[in-house]
Amino acid sequence: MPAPPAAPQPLQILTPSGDLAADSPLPLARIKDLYRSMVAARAYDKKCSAMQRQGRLATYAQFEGQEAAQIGAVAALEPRDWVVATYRDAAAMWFHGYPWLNLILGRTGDERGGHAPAGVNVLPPSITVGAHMIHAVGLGWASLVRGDDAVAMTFFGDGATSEGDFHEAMNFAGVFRTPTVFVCQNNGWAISMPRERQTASATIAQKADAYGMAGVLVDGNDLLAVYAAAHEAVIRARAGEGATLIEAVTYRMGPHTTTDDAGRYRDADHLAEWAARDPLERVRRHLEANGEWTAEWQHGIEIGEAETVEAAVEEAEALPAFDAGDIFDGMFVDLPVALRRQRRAAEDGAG
Amino acid sequence: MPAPPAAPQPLQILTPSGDLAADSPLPLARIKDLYRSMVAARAYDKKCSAMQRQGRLATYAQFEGQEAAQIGAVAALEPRDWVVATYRDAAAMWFHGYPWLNLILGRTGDERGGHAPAGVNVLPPSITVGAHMIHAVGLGWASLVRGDDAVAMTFFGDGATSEGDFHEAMNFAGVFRTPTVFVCQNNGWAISMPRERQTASATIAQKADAYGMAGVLVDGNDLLAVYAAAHEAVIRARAGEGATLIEAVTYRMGPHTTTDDAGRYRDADHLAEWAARDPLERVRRHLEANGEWTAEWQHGIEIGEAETVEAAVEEAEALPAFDAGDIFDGMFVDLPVALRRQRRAAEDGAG
Amino acid sequence: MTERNIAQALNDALDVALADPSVVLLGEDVGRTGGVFRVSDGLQQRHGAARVIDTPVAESGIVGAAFGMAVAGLRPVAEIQFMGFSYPAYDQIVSHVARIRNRSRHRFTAPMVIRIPYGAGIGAAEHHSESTETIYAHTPGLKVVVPSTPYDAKGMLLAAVADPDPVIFLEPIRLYRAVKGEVPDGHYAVSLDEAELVADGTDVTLVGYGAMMREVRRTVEALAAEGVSAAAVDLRTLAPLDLDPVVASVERTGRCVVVHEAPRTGGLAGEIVASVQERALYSLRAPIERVTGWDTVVPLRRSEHHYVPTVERIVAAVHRTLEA
Amino acid sequence: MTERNIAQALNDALDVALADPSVVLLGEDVGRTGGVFRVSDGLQQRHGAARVIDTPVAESGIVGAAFGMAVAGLRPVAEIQFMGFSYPAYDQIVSHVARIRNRSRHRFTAPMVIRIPYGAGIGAAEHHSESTETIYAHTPGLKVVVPSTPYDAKGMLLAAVADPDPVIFLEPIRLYRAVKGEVPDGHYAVSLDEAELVADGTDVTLVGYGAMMREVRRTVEALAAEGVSAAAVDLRTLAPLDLDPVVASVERTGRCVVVHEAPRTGGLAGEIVASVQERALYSLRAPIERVTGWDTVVPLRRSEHHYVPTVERIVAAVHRTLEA
Ligand SMILES: Cc1ncc(C[n+]2csc(CCOP(=O)(O)OP(=O)(O)O)c2C)c(N)n1
Ligand SMILES: Cc1ncc(C[n+]2csc(CCOP(=O)(O)OP(=O)(O)O)c2C)c(N)n1
Ligand SMILES: [Mg+2]
Ligand SMILES: [Mg+2]
Repeated sequence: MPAPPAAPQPLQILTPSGDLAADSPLPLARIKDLYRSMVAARAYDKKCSAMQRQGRLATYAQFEGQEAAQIGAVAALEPRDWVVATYRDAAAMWFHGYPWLNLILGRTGDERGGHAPAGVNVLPPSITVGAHMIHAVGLGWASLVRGDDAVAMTFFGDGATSEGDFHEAMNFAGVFRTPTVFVCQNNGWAISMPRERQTASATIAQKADAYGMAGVLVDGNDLLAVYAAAHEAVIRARAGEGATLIEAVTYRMGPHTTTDDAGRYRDADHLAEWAARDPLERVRRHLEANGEWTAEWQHGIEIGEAETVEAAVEEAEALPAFDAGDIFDGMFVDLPVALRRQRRAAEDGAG
Repeated sequence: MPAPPAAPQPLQILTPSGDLAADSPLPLARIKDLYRSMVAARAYDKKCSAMQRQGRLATYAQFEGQEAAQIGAVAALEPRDWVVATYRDAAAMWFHGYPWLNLILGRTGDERGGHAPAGVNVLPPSITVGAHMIHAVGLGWASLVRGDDAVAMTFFGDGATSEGDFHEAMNFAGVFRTPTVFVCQNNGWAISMPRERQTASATIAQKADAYGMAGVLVDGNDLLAVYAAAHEAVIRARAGEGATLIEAVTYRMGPHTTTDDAGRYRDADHLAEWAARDPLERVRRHLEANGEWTAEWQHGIEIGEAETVEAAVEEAEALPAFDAGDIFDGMFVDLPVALRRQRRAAEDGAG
Repeated sequence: MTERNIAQALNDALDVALADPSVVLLGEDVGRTGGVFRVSDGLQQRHGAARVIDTPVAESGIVGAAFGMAVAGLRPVAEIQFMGFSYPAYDQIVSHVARIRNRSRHRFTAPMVIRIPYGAGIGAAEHHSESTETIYAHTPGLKVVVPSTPYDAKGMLLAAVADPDPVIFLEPIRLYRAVKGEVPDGHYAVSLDEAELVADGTDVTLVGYGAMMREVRRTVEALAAEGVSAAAVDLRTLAPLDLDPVVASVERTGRCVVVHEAPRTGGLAGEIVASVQERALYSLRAPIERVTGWDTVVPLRRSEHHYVPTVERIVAAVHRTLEA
Repeated sequence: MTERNIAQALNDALDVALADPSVVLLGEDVGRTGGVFRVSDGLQQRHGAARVIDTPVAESGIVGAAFGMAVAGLRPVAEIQFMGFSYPAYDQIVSHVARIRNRSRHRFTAPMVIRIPYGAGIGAAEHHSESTETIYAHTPGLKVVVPSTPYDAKGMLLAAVADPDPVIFLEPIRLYRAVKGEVPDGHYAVSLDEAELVADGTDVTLVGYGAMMREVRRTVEALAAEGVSAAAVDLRTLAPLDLDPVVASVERTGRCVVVHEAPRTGGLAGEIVASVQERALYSLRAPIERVTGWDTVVPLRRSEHHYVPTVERIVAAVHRTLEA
């Protein structure tokens, strides 16, 4: 099978060595803030991996390497906007206001993790691959119906672009010009399936063309490039100019999840290559070069963020588990008679 | 909403006035044969519309105007190839060997219509929109597994391109380079939905690009252009070079089906415009200009083909309807015990 | 009050519902041409193309987009053209629409209606005659309802739109224009969790819903003519099931026949029989009979009559219970 | 004979099946990495990437392509990673796979297997614990089977591959590695239309299938310890259902408890109860009891134990039938 045509170069603003290849879309202070958020996200990711090894969490899907793609994109949103993301997008969700507590609860296997605080417009993470993108289309569409200007941003992987629902979501967004920002994190893999075997198109970004939509290819490990692309997409969406597909080219540094053994299907070569493009390190270099970074500061934020995560873990683990009856209470606003009977039976250990 | 970018000009070989705009891909004798087939198909179409009005058929979906798109494409196939088509593609199916009898039986509401004769590689028409294209991918894929060279050609409408299954079929065909020819008859409408509201992409042909596949835009009312595009696609498929998407731009001259009232959603303006591009008339002119057409010959084939259709109608209507027990017999190769019990009850009018 | 058939009653219900600016209708051909059954006739003209929306041909997209709208606080009413075309949307319905309330423990909800014409009997093409309500009734988190009269059609549709949880609203194709009745103008609601005893009797209890209610009602008459006194219950809501009137009646009659046109195996009649025997076994004087579609594909036009339950088949089943 | 667990028995069955060049395996991650449960471990290496095929993430595409292959005369075995991910393929399965034989009156057929790991109990994420076999068992034209032992797993999978009609082959996730047994090497087949009486007894008849058979077998032991003699039937095939051994046993015991982890309403227990009372009403000394999952979403890891039927719940139900 011949190789697909060579893909065009993704948009890059911050080079791996921390230099600006183009004007920065953000002031240094904001970049520093976002850097701190990426450090926080990585602390969470590491904590969850460790907890999973200790049997305190169910399966966990690491996002190491994808912090810039997630936080850079969400940084372009306002609180009234929506985030609709997946199991691997904890950084995106958290940055838009979904507490670590909720994320951890979800990972311990507790439905209460799905209850975002009031005012936080983040849906619980999508576990099914593909189905959630159209939800973001509907959320954005509601803005059109009501005449407000909230935008919906949805995150998904390269694998998700193969599902029929991706197509229907993109097509609806194109036809109805909904204020939707599609962020595909092409991290090279869908479990054991490499990106080249997922679709024969040279890039995912070019798929936008099939829907009369703008498509942008960006270096997903470049916080500033991701932000710039997302910012433009959000502005267009808010202005009624419709949706955008952003392909953020990145890499899944870990296995698919903590139960996956990536050694079965990929060799470690790529890892070193991608480690050199680490999304945090290049921002760190940029900050350092601009006199905004010291080792003590780094040490301080790492400890501070780890403590915040730790506190959330403690709170999650202290929460008493559901009683039998509680599993019924999320089903309807009012339990119908038949379910009330079942609830009673469950409490009594009967039926 | 701004209009989508202007679509490129479709490939045309035979102009509406019957002149050649490029070399003909076919000898005159073959064109004459294909013309006769288009006349036959139109005779069938008219007969079915009449029968439906008389209450002798269930709903019927006319294909008037689309004869060239269907017969031109199938003309590029060999008998060992597959045709996987829809409710509106009787001309394509028949031309590949599916008898009028079967098509009429299907339309009277008789399952036996689905039983193509042995050796005829045509699936029963797809009634669901979208699901059947991936079947053609699987049929072609089987050739790859077995190392033979049968190709599968699938027909579908502009509306069908919105279904998720279109996307999955195109993507699989792209990734696995299956010998599949996708023929989209863009007839301007999906029931009441005009093509411009079905997708925001300028053409359907360009959607091929999203799958690393070749896409071709042709004048679907031009028998020779459709043939040429299909012929090339079949050659590529047989040579292991993968699938092609052909968009044949045509027009649905009738309502969606005999129960639809197109006057509710479109005005008649376009009809006159498209009548001037009639796919039969331009071939007729071409034949006449080349001394291959006379009014008597036309009269003769019209009568002959109408008689053939008539004979099939008579045979279909003479077939005794199913007994109660017969409705079970298509379900499994051997009826399981539970179904044998039900069959007996049905015969006895019990249960 | 206006005399309306079911299609007209539904059209009226949608028109009344659209007075609320958060209600939107979406689906294939629902707008410009008013839907294949004309149930939304005139509504796009009246309420605008932004709220009565013609969509591309993509059922999963329709349901998924409606879901997003509902989460955002709108009250979408999505139409699927025929039950057989709801299957491409199955994942959206069962994995997302039915679950968002539980997944978010009430933080997000999907107050939406999915209207689905269902059932056989009009000699339609394959996939146009499905009666697979079980697949939705078996899905925790969904309400599944089906009216059989114009009055219920309008009142239940308005209740469905107002319901804070998702409702699968089945419409009996065969009865759209076959049943007429007085329908109040303006707004009213019919409860979505109560079955209705539509005939009282002492010898046998008939249970049905939707399109089959016509056969059930006719069976009551046919039995009366031969001196058999039949009670009949219109379930109206299939999930959650209200079997109280059925059980109460069976305790009196000791005999029961459950009717649906869905395939036998795994159909809701099984559920009903199991629940009734749980609650009234000692009242039963004969096995509960089921009169249903067969475990076959719904036959096409020429053979459909071999499949759909008829008054004759129901009467025969009643006779079996009387003779047992 | 080799001692194997269920996952190993299935792996062996697929290896044996692949000796036939018309058999192909396809699905997400089935090849290179041997499937998320390693059921196809080593098979791509042994039989090549053209016949053990890693596909894009697209369930409808997997089933639809397998369907096309089957119509062309191959014998595809498609894998869906978890039952919750079979829903995007629902339309392909019910509208096409199940129907092509009838639609073409035997001219075209779909001799294919769809392997689907199912069931709760491993504390997985949402959608990974589904037990919605009803939606397939309710679909005319499908066979639906589920083994509970390594011996049956291999023999039934080989029978499914050889079957001229499509088979939904459910694999109990919880038992993949939990049950071991002697499994013959090479080819053998276990019938796809016979339930098996796995314990005989005189006081009560337990009916179960798949993962729940572990609880059922343990219940038989627990009851024996308290002097209650329980019979137990492993249905093995859910469509078509073979209830002969159940009816024969109930005629003796007069009591019956049906167990499944699927949600209660519309679950197959209803079907089984309805059929048993049709055939053995006068033998019943107590209402038939159902012990099932609840009408809720399967809870996540921390609360799953409140949902899945336990030996205690089954024993309690048996006591109710004994005291009735
Ligand atoms: C509908 C569905 N099919 C299959 C799965 C199993 N599955 C979970 S993640 C995954 C791969 C997704 O890859 P991608 O979209 O690239 O996201 P990534 O995991 O790389 O972030 C698969 C197949 C699923 N969760 N949902
Ligand atoms: C899955 C599905 N959804 C909806 C329908 C109802 N329907 C039948 S034809 C049609 C329009 C199809 O338009 P197009 O694909 O352009 O084909 P055309 O009818 O123009 O030939 C629709 C929506 C269907 N048959 N199947
Ligand atoms: Mg990925
Ligand atoms: Mg069309």
